Parts: sequence; structure tokens; C-alpha cells
Amino acid sequence: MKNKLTAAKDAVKNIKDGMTIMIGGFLGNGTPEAMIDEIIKSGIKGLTIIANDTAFPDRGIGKLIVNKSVKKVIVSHIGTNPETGRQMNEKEIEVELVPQGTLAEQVRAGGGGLGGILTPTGLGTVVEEGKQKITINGREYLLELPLRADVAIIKGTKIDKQGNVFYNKSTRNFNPLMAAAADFVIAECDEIVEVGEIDPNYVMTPSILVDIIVKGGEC
Amino acid sequence: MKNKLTAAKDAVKNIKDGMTIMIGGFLGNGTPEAMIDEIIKSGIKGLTIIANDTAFPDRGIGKLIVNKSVKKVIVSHIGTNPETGRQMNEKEIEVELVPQGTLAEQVRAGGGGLGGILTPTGLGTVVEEGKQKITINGREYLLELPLRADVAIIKGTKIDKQGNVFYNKSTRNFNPLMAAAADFVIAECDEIVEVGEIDPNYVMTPSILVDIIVKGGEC
Amino acid sequence: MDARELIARRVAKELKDGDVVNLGIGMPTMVTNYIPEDIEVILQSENGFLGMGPAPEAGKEDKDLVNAGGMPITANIGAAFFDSAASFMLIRGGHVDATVLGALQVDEQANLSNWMIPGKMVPGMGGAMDLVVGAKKVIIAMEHTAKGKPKILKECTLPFTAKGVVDMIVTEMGVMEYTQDGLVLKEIAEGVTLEEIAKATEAKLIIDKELKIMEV
Amino acid sequence: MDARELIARRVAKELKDGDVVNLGIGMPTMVTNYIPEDIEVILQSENGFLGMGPAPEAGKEDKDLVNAGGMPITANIGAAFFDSAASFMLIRGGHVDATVLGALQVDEQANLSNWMIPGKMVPGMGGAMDLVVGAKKVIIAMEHTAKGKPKILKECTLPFTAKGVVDMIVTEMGVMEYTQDGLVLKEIAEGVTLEEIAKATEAKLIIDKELKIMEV
Repeated sequence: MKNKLTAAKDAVKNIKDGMTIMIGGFLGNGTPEAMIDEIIKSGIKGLTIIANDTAFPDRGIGKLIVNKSVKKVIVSHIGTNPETGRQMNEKEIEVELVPQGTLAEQVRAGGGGLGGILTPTGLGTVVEEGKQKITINGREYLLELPLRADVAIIKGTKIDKQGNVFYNKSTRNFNPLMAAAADFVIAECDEIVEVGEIDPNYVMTPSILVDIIVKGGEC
Repeated sequence: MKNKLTAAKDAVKNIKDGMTIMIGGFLGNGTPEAMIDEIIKSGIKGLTIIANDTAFPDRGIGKLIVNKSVKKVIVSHIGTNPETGRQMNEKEIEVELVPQGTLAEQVRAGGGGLGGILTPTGLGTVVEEGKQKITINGREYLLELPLRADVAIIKGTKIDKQGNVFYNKSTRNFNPLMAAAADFVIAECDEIVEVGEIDPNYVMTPSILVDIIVKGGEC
Repeated sequence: MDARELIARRVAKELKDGDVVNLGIGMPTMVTNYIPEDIEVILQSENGFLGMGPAPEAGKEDKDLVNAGGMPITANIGAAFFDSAASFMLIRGGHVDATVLGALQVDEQANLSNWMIPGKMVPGMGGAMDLVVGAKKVIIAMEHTAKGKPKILKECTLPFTAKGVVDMIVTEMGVMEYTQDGLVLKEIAEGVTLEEIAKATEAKLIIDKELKIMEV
Repeated sequence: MDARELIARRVAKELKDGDVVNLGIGMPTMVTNYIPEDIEVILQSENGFLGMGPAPEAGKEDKDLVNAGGMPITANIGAAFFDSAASFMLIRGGHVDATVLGALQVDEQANLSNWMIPGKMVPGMGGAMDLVVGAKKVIIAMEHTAKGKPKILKECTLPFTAKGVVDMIVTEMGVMEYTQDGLVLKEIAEGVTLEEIAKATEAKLIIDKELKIMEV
């Protein structure tokens, strides 16, 4: 089997200007910082980022915003990063806000071959604009469509050399969902272990979803 | 907090004639055998069972079929239990066959407040009869509706006294999905442990979904 | 006692033993300080766990464990971690007994606006839209007015977070509940008159026949 | 070599290093016996894991580990367990490179019927409908005829498992692939004539310009 271990500077070559990228993490927790630094170093521009939020100006996805690598974000929240709000107001960046639970289901649907899901969330709000409404047993739902990306960059706590990932505590968040929803998956990790060291019961992203493995700064 | 530990003979009192019951397991693997025995002992009749399959005549859900406790099954497969086929042909039981992946999503939707999901599975087959078709980006999908039950009976490998469940190996299957999709959840287990003995990273069904805990025969 | 403490203390009394509760950032988080010792409440954190504990001591932060505000937090014995899809299946699926959130505006139809002020503040809805649709009980914990202006209106003027979802409003002036007849004032804070609360409220307030003093 | 071994050996040659494969019950399972030693294939079992190994030695069965046929099985180092929803997200989402299944009938339009015979045998579709819709490559492994009657038809007469999903058919007589032009015979088994295979096939078979002898 192919050796998936890759240096961050080589892994980043899979990301091109203008691509749609999913990035794991929740306000920087469980976010692949080394890969984000590498994207900035490589000068990639015009990215569309799908993520929970834009974190903080000096952390996680926030650094990509500050570096102006991003033309659009699809996120549930930008409140912790004033620079995202500034760029939005100045029309330097496009911001599509999505309820967090809907975003999670859209990414999951994209990874799992579903054509969409029906959710009551967002009904009667601006979120419903342009969307199909479907009534099931007398209750209305919004039809939300799947999301996919060219590349997903996820962050594991432990990864075995085959690519099986374990996420510790609250770092799991969107990572396992995104690992299934992109054409190419880069898994950054705190610690690389031998195959078999992660109990098969505790694998949270199976190896078949991970294309390459990058050692994060904390390794 | 309430003590959830209950004897099987008391737990079964939550199940009444004619109820819709979800039962975890896959061909008997990860199925709550003690509770099934108790249902038979108590003489409950007219159940609608939602499960992956009807297992074998002498095992798991198959025993309920043989005992004629069941008026209808919603399952993906009955091939391993000739008695289900016989009762179906004799019109003693109603059998609704659902593709396994669709069944999993329907139970998940029922537990998670989704109004339905769109799947390509079953298009152009008898499965599509009576269902709404929705075209997304030029591809057709079937709209499948959520499933819920009055009671779910699941089978864990380890459960802590608060109700957090760990399933070993292939016993997980439908159990965690069903635990979220019923009004009342009975969790049978191989082993009861103290709260804290299951690492919070490895809890597969959180305690808040479990109403009562029953010690299985293997404890 | 300041307004925020009064509100947090009163909300805490709404919670029952075994309740699963999601608390919004800010004042709602203060509620944990006042939960009676004889009841146990399980806190859900929408970034992916149940069994949230208090903030860690300085120096004992765990880099892998934050709350939904991104701040270091702890998990209690018996906690459970999961991914974001599982987290919102719990929320949307009605497995959370109560959510406590702040509001910019609430109106007579139990509509809620708490996620943006057009042209001014657009932080995003985060998990709020799912929470108010999915939680069994939606409790709004907020100061009764903003710079002297009513926040409990006939009709919200800001974009909705969701329509018809609020069950209860707790302010420093009183406790209000939505009923089939409309918004009912169930409790009034000590020292506040009916005239004062009516003046601070634009929505029609029905006075409960058994109006009580708000106990905290 | 009997027909079943021939078919299993030929299917095994379709698999590439690193492929994720789901094998149906019965003959498809025999494929594992013939996978070349220098390639590694990851077997998916739809009841909830990746990295399925061989059957256990007698007496070493693990009550918590069965395959999709309910039989005791083993898991390889590097395996991963998950629930049924996750299992079918992998299948439906295109993360399985190939599925190998038997068939009752296949037709010119790549339609597949393999789950029921009305009034006679209704075992249920299990995971088959999801597998053939979701897997990147659908390989039908079956004997060419049933009691002398063709199974590769102009049009299936039994209820469909799915429409237009089959990529390749491997029988003891040859290897056929669906192309834009129709069903193409790519390989023919040693000792079988074109007349014999045409007679055993109801569907129109296009003979590939570079028709090869089926190597196993």
C-alpha cells in the first residue's frame, strides 16, 4: 500500500487557487494549523472555505482571512474574527451564513451520497430564501443540499500510518464529516502511530478516507 | 439522578400490545436477547418491529416471529428466517422491505429531527412506489421519511450506571441510531460498569438517550 | 443583587434533576453558578459533548477541550464526546430539555431575533437557530430593556432567529410565559410595579390571576 | 477448475492495490482466496466495519464480530468499526471502489435483478440496492446460465435491484463490460466458442475487436 506520510510543503501542492476547501475545527479547536500556515506560505489565493467559523485573527482559519487567501466563506459564525466582518462590509469577501446543524448535515450528505436533507431549522428566517419547502405530515421543512469540496484538511489527535484517525475530546467536531466530503483529504495530526495502535472500535475516521498524512507542528 | 437499573421483568412493562418497537442488532449480533425472551414470556402481541432483519428462528428477533408476537416488520432482509417468509406468504404477518442504508437513514432522521432524506437508492425499483421523487442538479432522488418507535430496545457491551453505552466490534450496527429514535429506550448490556469507566471519547450512545438499563443474561 | 445575577438565579430554578441543558454564551452561562446542589443538570455543548463542567483552574487547560465559545473548559465524569452532526441530531431531535439564550428582541408571537442587526452586527447564527427549533423548552434570559427601550415587542423588527419558538422570558423585572392566550406575566420582581413593567414592555402582557413575586 | 473457482479467480484480478471492496454472500466471498499476495485490498462489511479478515479458526470465534451474513469473522490490523448509518454513508457516498455480487438476471441496459422472485423467494434487498447504486464499480459474478436458461437478457423480467448500474459481468464463459455502445464481450474462456456464448446469452453481445482469452 502507498505510503501516505507527506511533508506539509508537498501536501499543500494539492491545493490550487480558487479551489473549495473544507477545514475542520471549531473556533480553532481541532484545526490543522500547520497546513493553514503552509497555505499562507505558498501564496494560494481565491479560496472558498467551508468551515464552522473563521476562528480568531491569529488562529486557525482566521489567519487565512487576515492573509486575504479567501474569496468566500460558508460558515455558521464569524463573530469571533472582526477581520471577517470588516472584509464582508468592504465587499472584499463573500460570507454565506448557515445554521451550524444544517452545515453539519450538508457536509455529511455530501460525503454520504444523499441528495439533501429536510430540516425545520431556518424556517421563517432569511435562511429559507431561495430554498424549496416541503411539508411532511403537516410540518414544514427546508430542503438543504449537500456540500462537497475539492480538498478537505482535517486535524486528528492520533493517526496511524494507514490513515485511521482518532480525535480527542472536543477536537472531533466537523473533522470526520469533512473527511468523507472532499475529493482529496489531507489529515494533519498531533501524533503518528503504528497501524494497530488505535483500537478499531475507536477509529473515528477510517483510513480509506484519508489520502495523505501530514505531521503537525505539535508532533 | 434517577437509578436506571431495572430487572428485565419490570422493564418489559413499558411495552404494550400493538406498539412499534425498534430492536438493535444485525442477524442476532448486538441484539438484546434477554429483553426478547421477556417479551415472549409476557405474552405481548401485535407488535410492529423496526429492525435490520428477522435473524434466525431460534435467535434474536426471529424468536418473536416464531412466537407470533409480531403483526408487522419493517426490515431490510428476512432471508435467514424461513418462518418470516412462511407467515408472510400465509398473510399472518406484514413485511415491509427497506434497503438497509435507507433504513439506517430513516431511523437516524427520526432521532435527529430531520423531516426526511433524499437517496438515490431504490430508484426505478418497487421501493419507489408511492414516494416523492425530487431532482437535484439533474439527478433524481427518493424522498424517504423518518422512522420513530414507541420503545427502542438496544444492546450494549458495556454500560455505565448513568447510561453511557459502548458497543464492541460489529455489535454497534443499528443500536446507536435506534437509541435516539424512540420515546422510551431500554438498554440491555453485557456488563454494567461504574460511571467514568467508559472513556468519554468512546461513549457511542450518550446516557441522556437511555431511560432504563437491563442486565443481559451474559452479565 | 444586580440584574444579571437575579436573572441567572431565577432561570436556575427552572431546571429539574436530570435535565439536559444548553446554555448560550454570556449571561446564560452564569446560570450554572446557581443550580441547587441537590439536582444534577447535564450541560450540552454544541461543539460536541455532554457533561460540560466548570472552567479549568489556570494552568490546567486542556488544548483539546473547549466550550462552544472556544474557551478552555472541563468535562465531568460520565461525559460523552461526539461530532458536530451527532451534536445537532441531539439538539434538533428534541433530546435537549432546555436552552437558555439571550435575545435582541422577542415578540407577542413568541418570535425570536437574536442573531444579527443588519448593517451593524452580523456574527452569524452559529447553533442558535437549531437550538431554539429543537430544544423542548426555550428560555430567554435577558435584561428587560436595552438603553431604556423595550425588547419585548409587538413584532420583532430585526431578522428572526426562528418563529414561534420562545416558551419563557426571564428578565430582572419578571417572568413571562407564552400561553394559548398570549404572553402571560407569571411573576414580578420584588419592588417592581405592574405599571413599570407594562411601560418597559411593548408587547401586550396578560397578568396572571395568580401573579407571584419572583423568587430567586 | 470448476465454474465458481474460475469466476472467483477472474474477479480477483480486477482488484487493485488499496481498493475498498464489498463482496456479496456466496461465490463473491470466494474472491478473497485468489487476491494476489502483492496487493492489499480492504474489505468492507456492511454490518459495520472495514478491514474484514478471514473466518476464525474453530473455537476462536468472537461473539461480538460477525460478517454481513451473520457468520463469525475476524478483523485485520488497521480495521475500523462503525454503525450502520456510517457504513452506508461510505457505500452510498462512493467510498467503496468495487462491489462483487451475484445476480438472478442482468440485461442490455445494465439493469440488475438479484433480490426477489415474486411469489417464490423474497429474502429482501438487504444492502444490495445501496451497494450497486453507491459503489464505483459493480461487478456481477455468476454462472452464465441457470438450468441452461440465459441470465443475461434483453430485458430483466424480475423486479429490479437497480437500473443501469452494472459495469462488468464475469461468468465461467467470459468477461463482459458495459460501454456506450452496449454490452461488449472482452474475454472468452478457454475452450468456449463464440457460438456457444452467444447461444447462452439473450442480450446482444458486441464482440470486442481485441477479444482475449480469459486469463485466471
